[in-house]
Amino acid sequence: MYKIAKDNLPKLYVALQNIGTLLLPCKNKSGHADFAPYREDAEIALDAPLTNRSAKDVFFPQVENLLTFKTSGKELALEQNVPPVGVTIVMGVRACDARSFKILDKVFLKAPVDTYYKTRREQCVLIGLGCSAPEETCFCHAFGIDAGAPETDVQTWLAGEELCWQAVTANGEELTAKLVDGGVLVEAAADAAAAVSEQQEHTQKILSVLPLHDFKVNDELTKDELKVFHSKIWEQLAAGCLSCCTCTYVCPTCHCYDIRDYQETEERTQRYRCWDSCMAKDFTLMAHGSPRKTKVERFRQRYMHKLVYFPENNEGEYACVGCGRCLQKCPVQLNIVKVAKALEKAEVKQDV
Amino acid sequence: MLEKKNFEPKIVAFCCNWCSYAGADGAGTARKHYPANIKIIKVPCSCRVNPLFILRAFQRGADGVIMCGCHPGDCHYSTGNYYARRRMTLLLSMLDYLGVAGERFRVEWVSAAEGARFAQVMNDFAEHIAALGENVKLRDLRCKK
Amino acid sequence: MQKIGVFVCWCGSNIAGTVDVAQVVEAVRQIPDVAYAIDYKYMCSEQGQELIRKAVADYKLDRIVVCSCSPRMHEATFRKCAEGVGINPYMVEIANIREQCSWVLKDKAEATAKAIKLAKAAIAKVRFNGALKPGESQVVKRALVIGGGIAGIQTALDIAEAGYKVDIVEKEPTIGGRMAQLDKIFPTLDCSACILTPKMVDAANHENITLYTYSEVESVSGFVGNFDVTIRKKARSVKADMCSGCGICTEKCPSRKTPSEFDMGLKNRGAIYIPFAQAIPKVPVIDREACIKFKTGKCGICSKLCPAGAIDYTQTDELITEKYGAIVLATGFKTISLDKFGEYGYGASKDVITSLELERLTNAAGPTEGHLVCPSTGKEPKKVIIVSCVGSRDVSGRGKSYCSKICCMYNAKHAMYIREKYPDVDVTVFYIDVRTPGKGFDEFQRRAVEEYGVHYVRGQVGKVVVDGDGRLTVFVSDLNSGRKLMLNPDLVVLATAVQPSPDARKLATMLTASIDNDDFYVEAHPKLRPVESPTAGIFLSGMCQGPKDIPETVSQAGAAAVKVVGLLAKDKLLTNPCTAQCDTSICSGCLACTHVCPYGAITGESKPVITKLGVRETRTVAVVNNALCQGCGACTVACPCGAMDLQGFTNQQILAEVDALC
Amino acid sequence: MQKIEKLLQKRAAELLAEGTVERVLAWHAGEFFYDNAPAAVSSADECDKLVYNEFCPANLCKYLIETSHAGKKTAVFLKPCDTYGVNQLLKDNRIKRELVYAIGTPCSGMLDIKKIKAAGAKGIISVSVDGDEVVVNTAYGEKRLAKADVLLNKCLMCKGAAYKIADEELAEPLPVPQFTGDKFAKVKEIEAMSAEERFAFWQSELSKCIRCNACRDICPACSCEQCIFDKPDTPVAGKAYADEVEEQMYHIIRAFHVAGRCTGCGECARVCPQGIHLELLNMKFMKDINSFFGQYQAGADSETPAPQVSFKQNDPEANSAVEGREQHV
Repeated sequence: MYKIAKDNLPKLYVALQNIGTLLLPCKNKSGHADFAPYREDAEIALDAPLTNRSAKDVFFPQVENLLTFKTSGKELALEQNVPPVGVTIVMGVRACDARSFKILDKVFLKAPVDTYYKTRREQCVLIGLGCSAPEETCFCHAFGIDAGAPETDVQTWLAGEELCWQAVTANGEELTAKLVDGGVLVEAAADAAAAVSEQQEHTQKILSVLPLHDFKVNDELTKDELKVFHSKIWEQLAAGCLSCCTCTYVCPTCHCYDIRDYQETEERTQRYRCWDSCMAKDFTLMAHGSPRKTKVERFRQRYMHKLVYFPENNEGEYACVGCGRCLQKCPVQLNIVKVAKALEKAEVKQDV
Repeated sequence: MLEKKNFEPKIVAFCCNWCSYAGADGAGTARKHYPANIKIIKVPCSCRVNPLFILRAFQRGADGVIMCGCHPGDCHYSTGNYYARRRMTLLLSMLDYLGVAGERFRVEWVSAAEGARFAQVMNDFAEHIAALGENVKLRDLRCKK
Repeated sequence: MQKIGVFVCWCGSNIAGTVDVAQVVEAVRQIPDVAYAIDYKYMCSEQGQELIRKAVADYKLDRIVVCSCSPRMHEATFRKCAEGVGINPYMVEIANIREQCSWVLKDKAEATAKAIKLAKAAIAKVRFNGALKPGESQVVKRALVIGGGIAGIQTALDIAEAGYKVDIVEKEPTIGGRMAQLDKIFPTLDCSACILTPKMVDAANHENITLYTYSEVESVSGFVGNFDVTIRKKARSVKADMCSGCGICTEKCPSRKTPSEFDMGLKNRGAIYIPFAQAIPKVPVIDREACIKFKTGKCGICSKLCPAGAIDYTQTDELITEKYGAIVLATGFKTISLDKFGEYGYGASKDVITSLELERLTNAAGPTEGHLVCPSTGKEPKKVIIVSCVGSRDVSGRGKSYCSKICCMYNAKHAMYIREKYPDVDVTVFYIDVRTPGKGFDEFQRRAVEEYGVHYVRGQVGKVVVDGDGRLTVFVSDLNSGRKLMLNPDLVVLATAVQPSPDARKLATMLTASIDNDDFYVEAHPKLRPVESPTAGIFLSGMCQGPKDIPETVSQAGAAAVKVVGLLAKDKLLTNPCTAQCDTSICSGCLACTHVCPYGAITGESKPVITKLGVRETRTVAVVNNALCQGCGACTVACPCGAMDLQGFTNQQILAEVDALC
Repeated sequence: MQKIEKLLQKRAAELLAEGTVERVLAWHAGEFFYDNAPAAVSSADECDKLVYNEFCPANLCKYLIETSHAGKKTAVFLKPCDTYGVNQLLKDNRIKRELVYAIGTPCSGMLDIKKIKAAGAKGIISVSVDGDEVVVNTAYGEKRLAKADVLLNKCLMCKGAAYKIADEELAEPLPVPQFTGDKFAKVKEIEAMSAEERFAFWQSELSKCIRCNACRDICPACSCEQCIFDKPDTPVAGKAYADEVEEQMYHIIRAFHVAGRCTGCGECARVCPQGIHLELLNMKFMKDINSFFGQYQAGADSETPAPQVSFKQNDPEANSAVEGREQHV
């Protein structure tokens, strides 16, 4: 295990910046932390409990040009846009978000492979940060995630006056080696490891007293898909939903997108993809109309996907990592926890 | 200053069919010169001009947008330009508030009889925009040629 | 794949002189969807149109762009041409490369570049053009004439003679207008009343004519062929149907303080009065401001005396609503106020009068039974000075910049009949120019000089001074001799400028008829459509369109009548198909559109709709009545969700133009 | 407020039981004590789960569009400021009066949990109000905060305790937060900036936008069946953040569409996941409308014609909307 004094962090940032593009949580004007490219004048917020949005944008940007159509007179030429080459380093990734990338991999790296995502993903080194102060909206434990040990190439912890550093993967080792050679990181004594495990225990303790400590998605739900699908409860649940896309856009695992054309100039048109949401009225709109005409259907689709369809196709893995962003951001306080609990009550315990 | 002189602003003019477009024809008939890069879009009435059109023009790289209609009270549809005036008052104020293009958008009333004035108005506006230079704030960089 | 044909016109050298048309053709040929492009000397000529027809046939064109003069000039021509070869006329777009390009630019390269841009914009728009079909609207076979002077009367008579119903609205208690005030009229010096009154009687008796005197137009809505007009019939306080016109009431009325409008204030009238003997209708009216009964509640003499018991103090204004197919404006003129012309001493001395006042003084039916006297003394004048161009051709801003046109002739007329009646009265006319074009006009003016010995002196009167005992001194410089003159006339006559009736502007707004800076109504075309307003269904007659004398007025009145008859003779009018349309699948039914529609063409109706998501439901949506919609587009912007769109100027079309031009 | 909560449950149950309404819109508890959510109940026995306290900020009026559409007579509990939204929806013809049963619900200001946390309260268990103070009961003991400091921003501009529409009032009105300042102060601040500063300010604000449309979807003035920005054939239809201009366009047009409709309820800013100061756009238009076209408060009633669909012949000229600019006439 290695370490670096908190005061020296800027040195670390610069060092990382020299290796690749460094992204880390920075505060924006309204005081929210979001992943942003490192800048000397940026207000870095490594210790911010949770960024506004997960770092999924790094691999799956909200807008991405896929193709360029070029016309000259009546001639038409096509050009594929390739994501920029070069290492990207994402620092300060929390355990929940780290897991979300694995879930996205299951979507984008399965055949047919999404080359845009793949290129970005493969060029990226993830530096995780163990949680020390989880919030009441956290429930990553419900999905077997260890808040104190993110599944990243490198794990770090802010313990005492230091940042402790532990390489996990080969990529991580490689990066670490460079930093050690550069004298940025120094060997940490055993007490550092002790401090880390102490922090990890403490984190678990807090999690165990937070409101959602005993929350779990009931596996029964995946047993009888149709029963859940036809549940009466959806009507009540959906009543409050505004059909906005907030939950989708802040969710680290949501990955729907739409493909559109944008004519930039007379001679140039971009075919781009942008995030989409199954909550949006015009999602998968076709000539005949929408396959899900009512709000209830669209609402159900999103949660069925996360809690039923996805686990069914992915060895029981839910498309949720318990980051709690939807609990924080939904304009009308709807969220996956509320839905999962209600479904369990209605369809498993049947006490409605 | 020099390059500003050479800079030729792109200007879109929305003209109502009954007064201002006729005014533009008048300017032509009287051979009153105004810059070539002022291009006119005919609308039936100034009240047909949607703020969207104006924003779109800026987005696509127009350096200035001017809307012309009948003088208040003379609207061919009797009330159209009154609504247009309210809309554009708000839009203009908002563009200014956002610090984007308040000074690049103007509303002028030009009657069918005011051919010479049409040219005058256009020349003034072109000069004004030329002095401001290129529209960078409200142009969509994707649309750069 | 669309097949657009682009036709670039040279307009002789008008376009080709400044725009490299060949280069324009080359450029547009490169544009996708352009299947054919060519240039020609005169696209609007028969050969040009033939060229278009042939191209459509040979290349199976479905859309046409013509790069030529303003669409206001030849859009209709090319639409007809397209229709001739089976293309919907609204699949044609015009790029105005003459008025907007070749005529305002000198540099050929610059002009060519702009022409290409304009062509591209038209092509971008035409891609989204759809086939449109004009609707039809009925024509109400009745005309309204506003103003009952000679212009209005003549127009009404001609329309009525053609067999159509026509109503005259006159704000004064009688028809007749200015002409009724005149004594003799040039160039024949026959008596005005003698030729006017018969026409007034004809109008009153004509089965097709209805007179609304002492009435004003309150409001106008609708459009060509279908105007809805509300007329306010002011309370006369006299029951017209019972009144015999005996006039006892007017003689016995104790209130005598009100100057007579008809006699230009040279005489007072009663509170109950008939403007003049030959008034039509010959029914008195009570001026409620002046009437003692109305002011104090006492009096009531007229009603006591009236043998017919026609007096009705309780009478109230009456609102009449009527539908008309056409409206003629014949609102006439008044003379300008001389407040700003203190130097002429008008108002300072009773003996400084306007020409119109002189008409009353010399008129046998006037306040002096036709004896020319100085109003101050009541004695015949020995020396009369006539001043021309008072407030006319005035660039000082006090008067009018235009020439009032009639003054030179009536000055000669006045001078002439003063000399005729009173050969020993010396008459001098001071003028800047004497303008007497017109049949027999110059001869007329020369007669004044040669036969009647009227002095004409070229010179502008500088000042008229009135001294203590009311003596007039006129300071004037003789521009020919350069001498400064100082004269002492007994009477000074000011040939005062004319201006449109003050009601003109109010009516223009009501009718959305254009008006110029001097408040004269604007004609649709100064040469080719002189009696039509740019607003369809509105026609112009007489002085309200510009200064003119009686013969001109009468001929224009006839012309206007012919235009009206031409319109009323149609059973149906084709309506402009560029109307608003509501996409009910997304209309939210907020009905903001209904508030901004000037024609009340939009209503909210509960209708079954299919939403974009494919849901069938019944909800309130906006519905446009295409017969009423005039296509201004106010609703399209009031509509936040873009459900309301304007055919021929759709959001897509305009945005396509924007993109193409930026 | 506990008293009011009981009344609310009681009235809701009665109205459903006696069949006056088919549905009741109110609030119910969330996962925590502070995340009460809008609730729609249709049977009397569900009403005991309804809650009402300082954490019920949501304006429920927009749900009336759905219920009105479905032809369901619906009772809705409305805080004074919420009633403006109902009037606006009535004016925009989006709901049917006869299908709405409006119940005025007293409010003394809603609390902002973010502000409470920001004030340093950790491990919060519950929060209660004690006069001008807020008592925060935390794992580490009790913490007292000035209520004014932890009110929702929208409550800092409270429009008062009066209901602009109500078929009945649930209880005596409560003392509302006294707002004395200039509600346009912030707008004026921005107006006072240089064009460059304004541009910089709005760039940093609007570039945060992720186009989740929450602002639009919660807004009682944004009630279109299909938003122009969801209309594929308009070139402005955009689903995602693409370019600053795209965002500016979205927010300008949205503000423009709600100008004269916006009641100033502040929900857009409250729900923005990115914390964009959207209210400053709408407030600007409110200020302009007042100063250019005369005082107007959207939602104060459901009759007065909106400023964008009416005019005065002597309205100011557009160019004069910007300081020191003249209309050449």
